[in-house]
Amino acid sequence: MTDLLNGLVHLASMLIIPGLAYGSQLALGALGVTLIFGVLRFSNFAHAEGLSLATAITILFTIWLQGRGVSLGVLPTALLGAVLTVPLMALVFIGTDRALYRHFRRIDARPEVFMIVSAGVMLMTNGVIRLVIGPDGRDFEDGERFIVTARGFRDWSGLAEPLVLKTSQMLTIGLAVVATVALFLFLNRTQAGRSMRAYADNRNLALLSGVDPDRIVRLTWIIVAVLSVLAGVLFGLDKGYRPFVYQQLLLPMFAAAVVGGLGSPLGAIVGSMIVAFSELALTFAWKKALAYVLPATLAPEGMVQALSTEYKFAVSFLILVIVLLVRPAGLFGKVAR
Amino acid sequence: MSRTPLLFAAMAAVLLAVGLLQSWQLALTILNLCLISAVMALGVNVQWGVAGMFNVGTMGSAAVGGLAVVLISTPPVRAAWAAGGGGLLAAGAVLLATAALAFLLWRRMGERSLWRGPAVGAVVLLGLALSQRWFLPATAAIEAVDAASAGYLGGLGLPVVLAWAIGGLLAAAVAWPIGRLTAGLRSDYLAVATFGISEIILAVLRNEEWLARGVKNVTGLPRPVPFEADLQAAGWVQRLAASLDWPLRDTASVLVKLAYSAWFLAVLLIIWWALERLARAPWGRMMRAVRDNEEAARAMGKDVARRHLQAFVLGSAIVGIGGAMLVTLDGQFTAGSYQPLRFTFLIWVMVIIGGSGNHKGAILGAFLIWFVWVQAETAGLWLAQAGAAALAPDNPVRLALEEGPAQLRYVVMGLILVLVMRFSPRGLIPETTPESSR
Amino acid sequence: MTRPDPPPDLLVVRNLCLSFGGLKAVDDMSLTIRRGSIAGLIGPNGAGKSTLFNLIAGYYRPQSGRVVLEGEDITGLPPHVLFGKGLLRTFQIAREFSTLTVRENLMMVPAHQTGETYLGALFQPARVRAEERALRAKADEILEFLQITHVADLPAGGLSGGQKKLLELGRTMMVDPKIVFLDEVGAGVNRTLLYTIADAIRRLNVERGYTFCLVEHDMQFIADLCDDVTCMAEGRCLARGTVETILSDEAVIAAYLGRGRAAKGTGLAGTLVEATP
Amino acid sequence: MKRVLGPLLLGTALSAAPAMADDLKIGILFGFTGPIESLTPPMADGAELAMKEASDSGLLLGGATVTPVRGDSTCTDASAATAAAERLVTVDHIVALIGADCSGVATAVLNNVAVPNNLLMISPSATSPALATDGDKGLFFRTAPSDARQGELLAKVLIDLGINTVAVTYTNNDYGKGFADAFGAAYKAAGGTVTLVAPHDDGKADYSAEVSALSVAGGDALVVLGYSDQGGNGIIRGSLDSGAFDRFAVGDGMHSEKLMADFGPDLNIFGTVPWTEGDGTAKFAAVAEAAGKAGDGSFVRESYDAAALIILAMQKAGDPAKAHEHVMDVANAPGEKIYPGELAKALQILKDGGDVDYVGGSDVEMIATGESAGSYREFENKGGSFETVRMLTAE
Repeated sequence: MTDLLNGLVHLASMLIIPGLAYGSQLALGALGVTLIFGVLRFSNFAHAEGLSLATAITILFTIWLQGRGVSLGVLPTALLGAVLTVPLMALVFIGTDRALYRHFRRIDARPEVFMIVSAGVMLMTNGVIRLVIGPDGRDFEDGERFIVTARGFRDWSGLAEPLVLKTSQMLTIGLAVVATVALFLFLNRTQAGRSMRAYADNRNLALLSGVDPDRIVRLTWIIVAVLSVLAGVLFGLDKGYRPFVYQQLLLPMFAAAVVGGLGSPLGAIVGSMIVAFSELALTFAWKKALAYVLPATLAPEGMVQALSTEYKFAVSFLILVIVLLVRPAGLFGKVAR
Repeated sequence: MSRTPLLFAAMAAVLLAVGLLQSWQLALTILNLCLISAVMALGVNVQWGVAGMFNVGTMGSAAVGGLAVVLISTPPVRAAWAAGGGGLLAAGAVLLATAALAFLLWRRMGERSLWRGPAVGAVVLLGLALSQRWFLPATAAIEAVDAASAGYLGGLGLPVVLAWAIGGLLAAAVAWPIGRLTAGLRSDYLAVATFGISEIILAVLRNEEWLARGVKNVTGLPRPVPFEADLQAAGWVQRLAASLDWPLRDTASVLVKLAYSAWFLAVLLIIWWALERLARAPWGRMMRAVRDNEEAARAMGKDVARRHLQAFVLGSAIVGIGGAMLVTLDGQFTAGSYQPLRFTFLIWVMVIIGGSGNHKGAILGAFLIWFVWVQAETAGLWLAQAGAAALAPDNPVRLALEEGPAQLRYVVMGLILVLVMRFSPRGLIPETTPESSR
Repeated sequence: MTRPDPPPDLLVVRNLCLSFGGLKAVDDMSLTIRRGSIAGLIGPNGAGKSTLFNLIAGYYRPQSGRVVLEGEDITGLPPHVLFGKGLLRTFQIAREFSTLTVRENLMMVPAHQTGETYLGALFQPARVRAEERALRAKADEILEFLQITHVADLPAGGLSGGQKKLLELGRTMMVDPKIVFLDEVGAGVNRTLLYTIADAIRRLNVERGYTFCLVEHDMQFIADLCDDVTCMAEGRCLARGTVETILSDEAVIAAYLGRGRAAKGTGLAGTLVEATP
Repeated sequence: MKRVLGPLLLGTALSAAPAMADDLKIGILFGFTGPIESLTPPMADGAELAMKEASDSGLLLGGATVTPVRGDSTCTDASAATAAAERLVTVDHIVALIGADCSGVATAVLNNVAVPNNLLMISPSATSPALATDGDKGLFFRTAPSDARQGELLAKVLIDLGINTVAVTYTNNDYGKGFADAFGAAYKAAGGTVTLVAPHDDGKADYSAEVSALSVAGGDALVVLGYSDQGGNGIIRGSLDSGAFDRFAVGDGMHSEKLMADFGPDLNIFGTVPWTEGDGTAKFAAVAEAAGKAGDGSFVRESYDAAALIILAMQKAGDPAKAHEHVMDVANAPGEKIYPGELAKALQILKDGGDVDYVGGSDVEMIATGESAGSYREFENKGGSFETVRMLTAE
C-alpha cells in the first residue's frame, strides 16, 4: 500500500503537476494563437515575442511596485504588475494592428503575407525587448514560493517520495482555468463574443448583419493582450524570466493549436495538454514508478524511457505530423476543403 | 526594366566602396557570403516566388547540405567503421525491413480496416525497438573511438566540390517525404510543419554524434582552394605582390578569397541560368498558372500537388547546395550554429526585398541584406552615436543604444521586412512575365 | 465522317448521392448525355445542379452511385485525371490565370508538354521551341475563332467578365475534349457577348462535334442551344425531355415559381423569355 | 533603399579613419549578440581594463597607447564572426585579437582569419578540448584551460568526498559535451558510477522532463556542467523544487554566487573552477572595483589576462607582429611574478631586458598546447558565498 502511495506521489510530483502547469502555460499561449488565427486569419509568428514583451513590462512594473512597498503578501507582486501591463500591451497590439495588419486586411492579402509581416514584427519586438529590459535573466517571484515543500510533505506523510506544489504552479493552473472559463463565457454568453464568433465563422455574413469589423479586431487584440500577459507572467514566475526563452515556446504553442485545430479555443486547450503531457510522458523514466507498482522480481533495470530527453520537443512535432496525416483540420477544427 | 542594371550597379559600387574605404579582404568576405546567400535565396524563391509555398524550414535544408560536406569530403575514420559500422548497417537493415513491412501492411489492409493504423503503428514500434539492439552498442562504440578528435564515422574523402552537388541531392532527398506530407496542406499548416521539422533535423544533427560529431563540431574541412601559406610561398604570388606593391600576406589572402568567389559565382550562375530557363519555358508558365489559380489549373489537367512537391524539392536542393558551400567556406560544420533567425528568416527577408518571383530580384536581395546584416554593426555604432548624442546622457534609451549597437540588427531587419511588405510588396525588382514583356 | 459508330451514350450518371450533414444535396440522381448533343441542366437555386456538376467533375466524391464515361468508370477521379480522359469544365465565376497573357492562358493547357519537365525545359530547347510554335499557332487560331485576337497579349486578369468566359471556352478547345461542362456560362455576361458565346458553342458542336453539358439559368439560352434538358429540384431529377416539353411541364413551372403562379397557368418560357430582347 | 545605404557607407567611412601612428589596436571579438550576450559586456570591460592600464603607463613600446576595437562574434554564426574578424584585421588593422569567445566561432576565425594574416589570438573562454589539436601555427592561445582537465579534477573531488554515484547533466554544446565526456571517463576510472548522462539545451522553456529523468536515475549528487544563467539554473531550480536532488557538483560555468541569491544561502553546491590562490583574484577585484567595473563574472579575469598577455608579449618582442613568439615567455617562469594592476611594473622590467612570469587574475601558466595549465580550486557554498576548500593542480 505504501508502495502504491509512493508510486502515485512520485507520478504526481514528477509528471502530473509539472505537466498540468506546463500545459496550462501552453494553453494560455495557444489560445492567443488560435484566436488570432480564428478572427484575423493568420498564424502570428510574433506571438511568443509578445509574451516576452508583456512579461518584461510586468517586471518593470513589479520592481516599481516593490519599490513603493506594495506587496500581495503570500502571492507574487507580479500579479499586480500584470494588471497594470494589460492595457499597455493592448495598446501595443492594437497599435501594431493599426500600423500594419489592418492595411493587409483591407487589401485582402494572402495569409502568407500576414505571416511574413508577423515575422517582421517578431524581429522588431526582439530588438525592443532588449531595449526595454536587456538580455539578462530576471527572477521576479516574491511571496511564498511553495504551498507544499518536499521536506514538509515527507515529514508529514512519512512517505519516501516527496510531493511538491509551488505557488506558481497552483496559480498557473488556477488562473488558466479561470481565464479559459471567462473566455468561453465571453464567447458564448455576450453579444460581443457572439459577434466575434460570427465574424470568425463567416466574415462576409457577419459584415452583412451589421457587425463592426474594427471593433471585433480591437476586441480580439485586447483579449490576446490579457492572455499574453497571463501566459508570459505565469511562465516567468514558474521557470524564471529570460527574455529569449519565449521564442522556444512558439513551436509548442503552434503545435498545440494545430493539433487542437486552428481557430478552436477548446482545441487549443486540449492540444496544449496533449503536447505537454506527451512531451513529459514519452521522455519520462518509468523505472521508479514501475518499481513501486510491480513485484520486486519484475522491477525493471533500465530507465524505461521511450525517448531520451534531448528529443523531447520533437515529440510535439511527431504528434503534429500524425495529426496532419490522419485528421488535417486538427481534433476540433472544422474540416476545411 | 532599366532599373535592374542600375540596382545591380549600385550594389557593386557599394561593395567596391567597401574595398576602397575599408579593405579588399573585407569586401571579398562579404561578397562570398553574398554569393552563397544568393544561392539560398534562389532556393526560397523557387518555393515562394514561383510556387507560392510558405516554407519556414530553410534552416533544415541548409544544415542537411552542410552535413553532406562532412559525409562526402572528410576522410573516413576506419577505426570507427571497424568498431560500429557493422552494427549500424544491421540496424539500418532492420529499419528498412520495418519500413517495407509497414508499407505492405498499409497497402494490403485497405482503407476500411479499423486495424490498419494500430497494426502499422505496432510494426513500426517493434522495428524501432528491435533496431536499437544493434544501433545503441554500435553508436556507443563509434563515439568512443578517439572521442576528442573523431568519435564519428567520417566521410568518404571525396573532393569537396562534389559534396556541394551531393548536398543538393541529400537536401532534396530529405525534402521529398516532407513535401509529400505537407505540400497539400493549407499555408498555415505548411509553415508550422516545416518550421518544426527543420528543428527536428537540427536536433538529430546535434545529438547523433556518430554522424557528424554532434555539438562537438567537425573542423578543418577540406577546401577547394589553396591555403594562404602555400600561396605566400609560391613564386608567382610573390612576383604579383611585388608588381602590385601590396603586402605578400594581403595578396595571398585576396587571391584565396577570389578563388572562393569564382567557385561560388560559377555555381550561382549555373543555378540562375537553369532557373531562368525554366521560368521562360512552359514550366514557368505552368507554375505561374498554378500559383494564379490552383483550382483552374487542376481543371486544366495540371497535377497541382505534384507540381508543388517538385518546386518544394527543387528549392530545398538549391538551399542545400548553398548550405554546403557555406560550410566549406567556414571550414567547419557546427550543428549548434543553425538558428532560424539566421538561416530561415534572414533568407526570407532577402527574397521578399529583392522581389519574390523574380530570380534577379532574389539575388539582389541576398546581396543587399547580407551586406546590411554584416555592416549593420558598423552602421549601428554610427547610428547609436548619432542618436545618443541627441538624447540626455542619463536617458535609458541612450544607455541601451550605447551598450548594444549590434542588437539593432534585428530591429533593422524587421523594419525593412515590414516596410517593404507595406509599401512595396513586389520588392525592388518586381516579377515580370516573359510573354508580356516582349 | 466514316468512323464506325461508337455507342450513343457518352456519359452516364447512375444513382449519384451526396449529403452534407443531414442535407441531401444530390439524391439518387441519374443522367445520360448523348454523344454530339448539347445537354442542358436547369433547376431553381439550391436544386443541387452545382453539386452534381462538381461530383461529375471530380471536386467531390459521391457517397454512392457511379459516373461512367464511354464505358469507363470515372467516379471520384480528381479533376486533373478527368482532364486527361477528355472531360473538361469551365467555372461559374471565370477562373482565368490572371498574370498570364490571354495567349499563354491557352498555351498552358495541353498536357505532356516537353517544356513542362525539368529535363525538357533545360536540355531540349529545339523540341520545346517547335512545340511552342505549334501551340502558338493553335492558340492564335482559337483566338480568331472566338474573335478576341486583339487582347492576345494582355494579361488575362484585365479582361471583361464575358471575355474571360470566352477565354475559358477557348481553353477547352486547346485539346480535343470528349465532353465539356459549362457552368453558367451566361452569368454576368452582356447580351452581345452572350450571342458570341452561344454562337461559338453551336459552331463547336456542329463543326467539330463537341459534346456539351450546360448548367444555366437563362432559359432563352437553353432554349436556343439545347437538345435535351434535365430539370433538377431538391437534389432529384424532376423532369427530362426536349426544351419544349420541359418548359411547359407543370412540375417544372411549380418548382420554379411556386404553386400559386403555376396555378394561374403562366408559362415558364413565357415569363423568362420576355426579359430577353 | 538608398536612404539606408547612405548611413551604412558613411558609417564604414568613419570607422576607416586612419589610426594614430603610435596607437596599437587590439580587437575584442565576443558574442555581444547571441546566446551568451549577458556574459560578454563584463568580459570586454575586463580586457579593456588591461589595455587602459598599459596605455596609461606610457611604457609600452616607447609610449604607444592601446585602443580596443570591439566586434560581434555572435557566438554561433561562423560566417558573421569571420566577417567581423576580417573587418577588425583589414580595416581597423588590429595587431592582435582577444577572442573569439565560443569554441566554434573561435575555430572558424583562427583558420579563416588569424592563420592567413599571421595574427596573434588569445581566447579567454573557448575551452573545447578540440581546439588544442588544431594546426594553429603557434598563433592561438587561451587563458582558460581545456575542459578535459577540469573534468578529471571534478571527478577526483567527488571521489574524495565519498560520492560514488551521480547523475550528470551537461549543456548541449561543445563545452558541455567535452566536459561531460572527460568527467565521465575519469569518474568511472576512479570507481564511480554514473546513473544517467542527460544533455540539456540552453534557452529552453522547460526542464521538467530532464529533471524527472535525472531524478529517477538517482544518485548521491547531481553534476551540472552548464551555465549559471542558462539551462544550468533551470535544472537546479527544477531539482530543488521537486526534491529530486539537493546536492550539486558543478564546473566553472556554474561558478556564480547569484545561484545562492536565487536559491537561498543554504544551497548545497560545490565544484571546481579555474582559480588562483588569493593574491591574483583579490588584486583583480581591487583593480576592477577602482575602475567601477564588475570583477567577479565568468571569464572576466581571463579576458583581462588575455589582454595583458598580448601587451606583455608585444613589449617582450619589441614588435607587435612578432608577439605570438613570446607569449609563452611572459606567461611562464622564469621572471618576476606579475599580478593584475602591475602591468606598468612588468612593462618596465621587460623594457629593461628582464623577465616576467605573468600570473594575473586567473593564475596563468601556459602548457605546450598554448592553453593555460590551470590551477583550480575546489569550492563550496558556505552561507551564501563560495569558499575555497583546497587548491588543485592538474598533473
